[in-house]
Amino acid sequence: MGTGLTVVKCGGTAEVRAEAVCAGVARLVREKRPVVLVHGGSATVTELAGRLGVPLGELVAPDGTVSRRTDPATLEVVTLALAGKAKPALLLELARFGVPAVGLTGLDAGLLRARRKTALRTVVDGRTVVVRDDRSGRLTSVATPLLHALLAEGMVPVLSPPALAEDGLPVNVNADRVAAAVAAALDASRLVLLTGAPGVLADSADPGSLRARYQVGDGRDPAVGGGMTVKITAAREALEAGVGDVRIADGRFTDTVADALDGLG
Amino acid sequence: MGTGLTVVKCGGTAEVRAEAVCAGVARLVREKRPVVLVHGGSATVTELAGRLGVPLGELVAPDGTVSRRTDPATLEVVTLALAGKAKPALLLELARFGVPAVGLTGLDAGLLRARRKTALRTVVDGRTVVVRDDRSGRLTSVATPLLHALLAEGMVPVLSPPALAEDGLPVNVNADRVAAAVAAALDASRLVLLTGAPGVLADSADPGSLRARYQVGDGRDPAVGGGMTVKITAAREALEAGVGDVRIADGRFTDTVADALDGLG
Amino acid sequence: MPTAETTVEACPECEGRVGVESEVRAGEIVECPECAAELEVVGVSPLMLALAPEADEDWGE
Amino acid sequence: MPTAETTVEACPECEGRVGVESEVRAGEIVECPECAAELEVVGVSPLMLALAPEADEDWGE
Ligand SMILES: [Zn+2]
Ligand SMILES: [Zn+2]
Repeated sequence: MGTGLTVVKCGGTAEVRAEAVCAGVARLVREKRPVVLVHGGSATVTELAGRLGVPLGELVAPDGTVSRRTDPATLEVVTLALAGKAKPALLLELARFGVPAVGLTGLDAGLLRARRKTALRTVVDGRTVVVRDDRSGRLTSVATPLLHALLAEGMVPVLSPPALAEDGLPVNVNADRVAAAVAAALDASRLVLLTGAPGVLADSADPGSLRARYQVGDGRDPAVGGGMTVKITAAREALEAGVGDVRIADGRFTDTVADALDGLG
Repeated sequence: MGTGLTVVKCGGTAEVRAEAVCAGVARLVREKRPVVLVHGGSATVTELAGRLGVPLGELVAPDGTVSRRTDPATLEVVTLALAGKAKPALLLELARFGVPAVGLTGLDAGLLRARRKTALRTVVDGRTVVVRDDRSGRLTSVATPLLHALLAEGMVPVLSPPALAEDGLPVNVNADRVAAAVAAALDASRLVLLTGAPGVLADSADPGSLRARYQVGDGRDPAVGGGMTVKITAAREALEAGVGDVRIADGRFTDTVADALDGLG
Repeated sequence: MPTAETTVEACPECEGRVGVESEVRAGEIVECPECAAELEVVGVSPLMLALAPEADEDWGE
Repeated sequence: MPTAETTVEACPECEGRVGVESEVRAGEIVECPECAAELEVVGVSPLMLALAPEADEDWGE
């Protein structure tokens, strides 16, 4: 059965239509369906880093996986961008739709705990090097009391990284996997991962290669790349945790967002 | 009688010791006394404005009152600084003390509503000029359901500006008066306004002129100036609303903070 | 009589004559010499006057 | 045999000889040619090797 709860993740790319997402959330709220909204904000991070003169780097793992280099200066920008800009913008948009929304990060009431990645490997000039000061982490737990209390009031938690690491300082975590972990922890009925691309792509450079039904297997799918790999991983984690309905949907259009949020059985 | 609730405002000046404030809050929490923490962050605003190259201006009212010019660029910096930097720093410090704290602004669940000051007067080169695009406002209401829900869970709301204006956009509001209004709305037993100065001063340039007991009268006291004027106003508002115990205390020292938060009858 | 550097416009409150210096700026508050109404310069070229908005209390942060 | 540009240090796992180029940087991962252990260059002058930390999965944002 499940709780009737929907967890929605809207991406950090500029393309995802915040207005469509908020309209969809508002509709669920009007129907008295509980919702948690999880968000990233990579476009805001990039913009703010530029204005603050903080260079953004990447880590290229030996297997080719590219991730954001989160040195302490970047973590500060990430926190400013998510908590101080992307989240207030979403709260304003939700307020316009009459949704009582509450902005949260993993630092609130122990919500998101993570293990800091204390030794990352990156390839520089063909050499593999260990990076020890990165402030990115892997989610280890979701504390549910605050989320339950807000949902009981009919409010919509609006949640983003950072999370709290064992050393008492923040770490960035992947927002898709936050959404999956929250859906699992709250026994959600549905997880919707909105992207700036049309559904699950086999080739992210070719939107025509959309696969209508993606079978979540037990290994990484080499035909799925880029940010979509993370979404597939997050989707698998949620499915394995018992979330019955996991959707990866195009967040760029009002109707695809509405479809993805609609018709919960 | 009252609710046993303490509302603490810690100032935005760099001098107020966040660690002492959080230690005091933690003690109240251990004693199962409910607490709301309200904060500003003017030092953080100034620092971030400098890094972003946003010039900070002032408005000088015809009566000589000086206030921050909050043009739209400054409001963005204020929101970034409060929600994205000062608040996460307080949440981390409270987490170190084991306090389950939840960061909020007036944009969460309609918490703080304000009337935007649509026509401010400022004196420029001896001429009085109307400023119409300022995004500062005067608090008009505090919504209590979210605060009650968090307090019922034993959590500490950590609240700051901005507030939501009638036009659906944020406005900056004075954090001391937010604290007073929250204390009034929640029927608090005590309001503690912490400053970067020793108690209520008659002359802010002369800490020796401390008056141990300040009688709140019915007019503005010409002997009290600067940021202290606002604190006196806020204190008066809280007293008039029935908050029995209002203190303006030195936030720079662990013991004065502890004293101010201690011994609720 | 207004000097050469002064423009005259009718007071929107009493229709009295209000003289305004040529270097006046938009948004500036002037007082009507006849009815003492506070007037805002809402346009400078041509000069336009309107009743000034109520002074809004402000306390700073 | 190591060339002139190579420094040799004992492998902390098998005590075998590990040759490292002189332009090696701190943090770099090298492999022991004898036991295939992954070793981290924890110091360059003098050269110091330690067992490399486990590779930490990373998924980016
Ligand atoms: Zn007149
Ligand atoms: Zn070896």
